[in-house]
Amino acid sequence: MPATLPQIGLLKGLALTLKTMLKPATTAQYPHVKPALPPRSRGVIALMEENCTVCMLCARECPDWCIYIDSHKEVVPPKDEGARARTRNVLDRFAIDFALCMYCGICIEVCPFDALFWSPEFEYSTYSIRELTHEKEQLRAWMDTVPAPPELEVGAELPKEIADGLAAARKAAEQASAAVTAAADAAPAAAKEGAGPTATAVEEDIHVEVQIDQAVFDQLIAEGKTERVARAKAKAAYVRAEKARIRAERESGQ
Amino acid sequence: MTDTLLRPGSGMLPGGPGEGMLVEVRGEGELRTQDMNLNIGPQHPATHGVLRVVIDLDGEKIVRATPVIGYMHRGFEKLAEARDYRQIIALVNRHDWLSAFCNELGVALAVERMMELEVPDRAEWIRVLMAEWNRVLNHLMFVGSFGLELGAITPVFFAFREREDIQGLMESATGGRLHFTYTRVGGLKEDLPRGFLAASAKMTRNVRVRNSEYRDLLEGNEIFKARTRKVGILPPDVALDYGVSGPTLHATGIAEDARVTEPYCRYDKVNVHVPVGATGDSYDRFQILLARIDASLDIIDQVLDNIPPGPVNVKLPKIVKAPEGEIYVRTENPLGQGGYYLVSDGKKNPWRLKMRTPSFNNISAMSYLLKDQLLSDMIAILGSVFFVVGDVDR
Amino acid sequence: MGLNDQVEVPRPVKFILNWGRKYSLWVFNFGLACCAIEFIATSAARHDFIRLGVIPFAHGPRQADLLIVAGTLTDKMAPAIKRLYDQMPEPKYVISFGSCSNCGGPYWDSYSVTKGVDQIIPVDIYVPGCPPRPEALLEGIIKLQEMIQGESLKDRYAAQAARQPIVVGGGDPTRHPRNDPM
Amino acid sequence: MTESLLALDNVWLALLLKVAAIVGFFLVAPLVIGYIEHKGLAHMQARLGPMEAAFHGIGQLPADGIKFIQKEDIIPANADKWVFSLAPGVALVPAMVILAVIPLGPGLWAEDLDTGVFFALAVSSVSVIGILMAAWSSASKYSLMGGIRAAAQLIAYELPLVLGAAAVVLQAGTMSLVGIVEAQNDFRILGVVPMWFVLPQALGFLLFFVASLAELSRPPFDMPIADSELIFGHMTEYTGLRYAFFMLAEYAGIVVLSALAVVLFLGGWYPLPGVGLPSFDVLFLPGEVVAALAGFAVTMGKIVALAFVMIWFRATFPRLREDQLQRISWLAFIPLAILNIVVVAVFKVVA
Repeated sequence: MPATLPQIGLLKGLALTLKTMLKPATTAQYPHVKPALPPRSRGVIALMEENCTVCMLCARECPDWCIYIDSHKEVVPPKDEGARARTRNVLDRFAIDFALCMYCGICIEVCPFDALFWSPEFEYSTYSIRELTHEKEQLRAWMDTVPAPPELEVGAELPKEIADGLAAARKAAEQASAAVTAAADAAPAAAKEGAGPTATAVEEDIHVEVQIDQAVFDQLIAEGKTERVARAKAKAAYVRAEKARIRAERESGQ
Repeated sequence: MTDTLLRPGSGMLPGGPGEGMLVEVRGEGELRTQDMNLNIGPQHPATHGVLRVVIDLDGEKIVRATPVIGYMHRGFEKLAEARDYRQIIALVNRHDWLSAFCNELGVALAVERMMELEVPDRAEWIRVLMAEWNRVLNHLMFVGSFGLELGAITPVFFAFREREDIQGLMESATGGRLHFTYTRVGGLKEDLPRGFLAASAKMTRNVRVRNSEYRDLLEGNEIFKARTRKVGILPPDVALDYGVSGPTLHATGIAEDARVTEPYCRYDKVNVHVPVGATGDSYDRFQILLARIDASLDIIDQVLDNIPPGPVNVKLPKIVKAPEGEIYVRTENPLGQGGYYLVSDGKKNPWRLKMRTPSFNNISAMSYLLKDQLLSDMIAILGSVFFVVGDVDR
Repeated sequence: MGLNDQVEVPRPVKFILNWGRKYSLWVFNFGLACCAIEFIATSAARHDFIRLGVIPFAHGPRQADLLIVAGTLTDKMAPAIKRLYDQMPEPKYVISFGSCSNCGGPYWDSYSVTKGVDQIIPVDIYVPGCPPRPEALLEGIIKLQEMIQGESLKDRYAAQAARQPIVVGGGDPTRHPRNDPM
Repeated sequence: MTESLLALDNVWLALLLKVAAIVGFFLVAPLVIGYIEHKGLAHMQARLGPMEAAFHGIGQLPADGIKFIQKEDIIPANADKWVFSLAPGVALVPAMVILAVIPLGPGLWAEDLDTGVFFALAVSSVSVIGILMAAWSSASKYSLMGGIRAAAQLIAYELPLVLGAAAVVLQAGTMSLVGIVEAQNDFRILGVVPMWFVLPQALGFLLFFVASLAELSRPPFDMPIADSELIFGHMTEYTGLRYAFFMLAEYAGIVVLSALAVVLFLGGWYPLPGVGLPSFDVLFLPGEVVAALAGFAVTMGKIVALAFVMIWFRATFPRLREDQLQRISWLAFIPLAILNIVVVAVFKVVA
């Protein structure tokens, strides 16, 4: 005989599987339902080409040596006559071999100029290994899919940049208010000075509900952009257009 | 009759071509069949990974079993010598792919202790939190795969349902689903995202409920008991001789746990319950696994109550260099004692990094455990002595 | 195997034959390392690739149509994978899953790792990631299914000869894609 | 006793029709069971199962079939070619032959043999020869071990199966399957409450069902094809169509043994104990055909229900060990089955 006679244990298992069957399945039907990915998700590396100064830190720190950078020096003519001409590095090629990449994120961490970002995008499997080396145009295109970083947990220390920025803003606000009170007597001058901040404040005020600009979206899809990219760009286009419209309205109203 | 017709000869590897199919004829026409020689692995559904076990079978009984390792040897220790400390952290979480966070934590601790760094309080608490979530992830995987090996196909799906949720949680903080690369020398990569602690608290409740489901599905199941009770009994002294650790050791009744005996991070501030078994058989090992999930969830709850505000990182120079010297750090990885022996000559990469991985010792006990067992029991034993092949071979 | 690998079959027949192959990809999980866990995650409840007809019931290579190489391939393991691939019946497809099997990944400078499974066997789809998330594997599978729906078996077999992989220590190294001039 | 609907005047035409009907049922019913298994297992595991191949994946098994046709047919170099090639057929044919005697509805049977039960059980044990052939000829150790396990298992569980059925034969007083269905319809507990044999023979039904699980190598008795131990048992080396035949044989086996259980214990085509089938004319269909179709639907419903229980077991239970299985059979099931026969015989004589 087996060690134990069949008892309630077998029935408990049967009850559990039956119960699970009667509940809805937990499956997400991927091609039809896209996953909601957290902003920190390490999917693909995007390059903000404009920020890159060709310092080569990323390529040197990469444990896999999967970043290829080519550049040449260009002589920038001096602004003022008689000054010395300056040289500057121009990026010729920036490629990441995603077949080799180990997705550790070291390149992004070491980049001193915020030129590299993580994007959660993951849909770039290929038929040929050669296409997994993304050149700078493609890396730049991934930038459209980079989400904003998430807010930090309660009790976290703010990152240095943000903390500094907030402190500077607070200081500026204090100075501005001080300036306003100081200049309260000299009315014309104060009005002139105050015009700058108020104008920007008005601009900041414009709030637009984010929607997708269908025309732009369709056009981008037709151009062969991925859905995610197209959606992001279409949203941005809508917000820009809407803000411009509201601003124009306000100006004409004034 | 010739004395020996064919002899499985010297110079022939065990399990080499032709071996085991030969018939040995000895003496006066007495025909003796040789034991069947069977290669389990390197690619076999039972070995979860590329472990090869060469077994000699007499019918269904195992006469001799020899684990052959090295199919997943990737040279971690050598590669570490050519990488700086940040790169090593990104590398070492891959050797035991089910306990990535605990691995990187060990290396970071070693470097920090050598540099005599004071890691911020908050970072240490978050490390405990993440290590325990990683432990739950790891154990869930083994709960599922053990069932699968015994022919119960459902537990693995249930286990992955929870794993998927916890992995999503971990991804929201670290960006990785499997390889977190969240630790840095001197702290963490960045702080947790907003809502992580609340989600953690919710998840612990959820996993506790699910844990009772596994108990219904497997632990109480009579067939499961019949398959695992008194199978693969590992006596405590043998376990110690082989250097077995972790849940496999706890099942024998020895509560050796680095989190208790040599606490690191903030394990001295939390109450760590180490469940132990009585007989050290496969069933005990499975029970320990489930009990450890509950114990880890308790620790997570304690961390959630205690996590302080503050920074998670210390300011370090661009290039981290460990001072000249050596250090041995041990941590309680989900599968057992992880040890990191770091020798530095003061450069930015270690002179030598020797890893003591729990799986290697656990699998060493396999020859002892498998001897004189049935072929079907081999599956119950392989599934319940917890190892990850990458952790064995490194 | 039969006529359709020697003659071009009429289009409607080909459509049905391709449709059958497309939705019946019995997969042989060559789980080697970390990626194997994500492979299992893909087969589990959340992602469930059986939806797409990728059936993980092939326990041996003989019943499999699709080989997913998930994880680091070491030199010691390489002969085994070659042998298992040879044991699979035609038509067979290979997905290389993750950086390690794509080209060595984090172990690009290791003395014991084969730098890419495509040196041993021909690969149809490369899925990038370390490890790739389950949805990435699903995307790779969908790409493979698109390829199968559009392919002609005759052409596939004809191309098979040209698709021979580079054998380590032999063959013509210039034929490897990575050594091609860009 | 009614005649088979297919018994036409022209013997050859009737034969052709019967063969066509059997083959048709034989090819379709396993697909239905296979689809239910796919979906049932999936939902028990909180998944969805096949979704993309046609509507909710109903095209999954046809797609499998189409694919298997195209696969390369590999015969391993060391295999015994003839035995290797023949084995799937040998495993497949018995299941098809048994269908000839199983009544699926009033008048829906090919042949009503007087020794129906005997015939069905005798033929069903032939399939093990196919398994043994496959196991031996594959020249693979895993196949061989799987085959030996399968043979040992079949021998051990053939006995409870036959003894369970024998008790039914005792009670019904006939070996004809149609006769047994009718006998169940006529059976009254204490001469009043109509009931099928499943209640008076509860023990026999349990033994028969569990034994048929073992006979079919279904979990928790799937040691012969235990994937984590023996890869795929006797099927390890089979590819393409030959492998598909084995799979078909497995699922046809489920259909056949479930159908046998339905006929022996669950009242065959009768929807409820003591309730007959509608037999009035509907539109252009004569009453006889309506009754046959309704009966077929009822039988299929019961077969699917039993198959569902098998799938349910598969989703829930781990696998037993070979020696445990033998012990259960020889030390528990066979004595119980004999006891069952004795009890039934005593009641038969007393009542």
